[in-house]
Amino acid sequence: MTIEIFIDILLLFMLLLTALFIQRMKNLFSAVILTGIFSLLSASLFLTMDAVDVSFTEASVGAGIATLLFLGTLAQTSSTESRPQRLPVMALVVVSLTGLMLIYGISDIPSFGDPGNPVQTYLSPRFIEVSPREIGIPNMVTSVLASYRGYDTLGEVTVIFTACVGVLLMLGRGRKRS
Amino acid sequence: MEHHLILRVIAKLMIPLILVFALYVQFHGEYSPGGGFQAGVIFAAGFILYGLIYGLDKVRQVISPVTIRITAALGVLLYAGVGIAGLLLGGQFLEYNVLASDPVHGQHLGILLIELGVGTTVASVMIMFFYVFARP
Amino acid sequence: MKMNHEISLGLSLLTLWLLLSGLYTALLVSLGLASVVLVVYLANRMDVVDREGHPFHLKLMSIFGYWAWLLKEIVLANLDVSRRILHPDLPISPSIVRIQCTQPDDLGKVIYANSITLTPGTVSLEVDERGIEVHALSKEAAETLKKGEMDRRVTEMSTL
Amino acid sequence: MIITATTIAIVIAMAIALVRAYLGPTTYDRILAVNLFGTITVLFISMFGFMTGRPDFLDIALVYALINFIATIAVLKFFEYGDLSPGRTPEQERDI
Amino acid sequence: MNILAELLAYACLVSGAFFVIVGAIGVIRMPEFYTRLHAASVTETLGSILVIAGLVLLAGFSLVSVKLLMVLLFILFTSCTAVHALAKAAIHGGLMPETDDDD
Repeated sequence: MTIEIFIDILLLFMLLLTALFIQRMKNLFSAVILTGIFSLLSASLFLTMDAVDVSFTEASVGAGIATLLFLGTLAQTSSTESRPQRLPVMALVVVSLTGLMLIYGISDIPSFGDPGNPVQTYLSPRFIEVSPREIGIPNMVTSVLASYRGYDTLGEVTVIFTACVGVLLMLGRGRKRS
Repeated sequence: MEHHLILRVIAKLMIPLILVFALYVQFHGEYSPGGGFQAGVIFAAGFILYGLIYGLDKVRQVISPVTIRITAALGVLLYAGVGIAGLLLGGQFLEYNVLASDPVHGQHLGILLIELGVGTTVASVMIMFFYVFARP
Repeated sequence: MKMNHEISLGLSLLTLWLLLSGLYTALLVSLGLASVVLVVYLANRMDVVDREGHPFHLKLMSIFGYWAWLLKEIVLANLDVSRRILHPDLPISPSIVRIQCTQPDDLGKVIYANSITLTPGTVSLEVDERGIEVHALSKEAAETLKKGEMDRRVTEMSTL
Repeated sequence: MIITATTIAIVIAMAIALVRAYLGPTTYDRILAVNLFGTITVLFISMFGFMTGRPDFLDIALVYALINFIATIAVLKFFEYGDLSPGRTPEQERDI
Repeated sequence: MNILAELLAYACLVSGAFFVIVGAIGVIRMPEFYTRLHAASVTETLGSILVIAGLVLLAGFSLVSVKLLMVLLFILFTSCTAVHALAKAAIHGGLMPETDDDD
């Protein structure tokens, strides 16, 4: 299985490089184009980590609509990055502090695939053991999302619907001609 | 759009395939990766392709913005309605076991219906986003 | 005439569903039927069900014959382009040529233009009534295209 | 063994395409690189599914193969009209 | 499995990987945008044809093979459309191809 880890590392490295490229791009149009590569890479990474459903979502959203929404936004604004008025020192401090705190937080998170992880010791075995009998469908991700955590998913759908309402309220009316 | 001959013809070929594939993803969420959310986005992608090539006016004739608003709400209502149906049939909110005589069948039916609700809402919202963002 | 296209589109979409699904329970097959009906209805509203969108008027056998010939051309062109890529001197001589196309309808022109693009070494830039504008990687690729064998084969296939 | 080697070769091809995406120089070169990257990703997903013995990954490959070109067409429209809606009319200024 | 089919499959995979990489190298080596299009189509045609053919031979006669063939068909259909759209966008955007002659 070492070879899969090797591929994982290669993909993650490319993901990092792409993120740096995107950050360096002054032309926002090029940055949008490069997010396409970022999306493709993250889908591949999710796949190598066996998260097929997440990968599927990333694939459909990344290829289907993300680039389009970015382009639509660019069409309504400008496509080059404007220079900041002054050096944003305060923002840099805040971002660095938050980053440090997050990195500190990571040290407590169980590592990927750790069998001693609380989720792996009682929750997952229960789903794996009981869900075929209780729900009886092969894809366990669907049974967790749609049945055990149906409230969550209802909340997510409501969020999407609310986003639609918000976008309509902001951009839905015909714009005045200038 | 006479000068986009190739795009026009290829779009005619591809759009029905994309739509059928989206519905396949929608209804096979229980067996293979996928489900309502992914299906909704792919379904919307079919419409977006049509809108890009044939123009916004044409796609608005196929599905009018008013219809889109109604279907977006209908999806959420379908989801919540399944929950309410569970309440009325003597279970708890979003309990699917009581939807049919056999609990496993009830679960199947419930999951199928709520995935349909998710798919409807997501597809409508994505098409709506396209309508809003594609305008000058 | 339109009815024929709808039925044929529906049948091919149903075949696609069955091949994708691989599960033949009553529920899934009926859902598949419902999906196909919905898609045909939508495609009809979009006005994409016609001779171009669903070309069942082409002779099935001649399509496969053409594909076999095209595959051979693609392999040859690929070998040529790969040789040029790996050659240390990069022996390319790009040019733009306009070639005639003799196809009677739009669909034939599209098949021709896409075949040109599929063959490495040539990319179709613009298709209009005067012909197809092609960007060629090398003089040889342009010459091969000018001889017009591909044109003849596509025309043969798209006229009954 | 050979499947693994092929998969790694495909990942290396991804890296090479990434270089072109970064170098540019024009935006079209970047789009071309993204397009190429997409095709290579489809191949990678199919290969990886075989490598790990899970051919149900193919659905993801199908998604990419079906809808990855929409972005390119959107870019074409963007360059032609400056926005995503061809053939705009004053009528479109109305409420959505 | 038939040993001959397996050998053929491996041959397809190896040569497919070769052409995928050659196409990518071409995209790096070619001097300008329009010539890079040709290099990219090496990956998109022969590279993917050979890789998918190898996988089909390994999968044998099953629904997996059918899906693989669908993937290949859609790649071929959409990639040539995308390449055409891209070339057209470039012409439209005013990027003129360099040519050796002016006819």
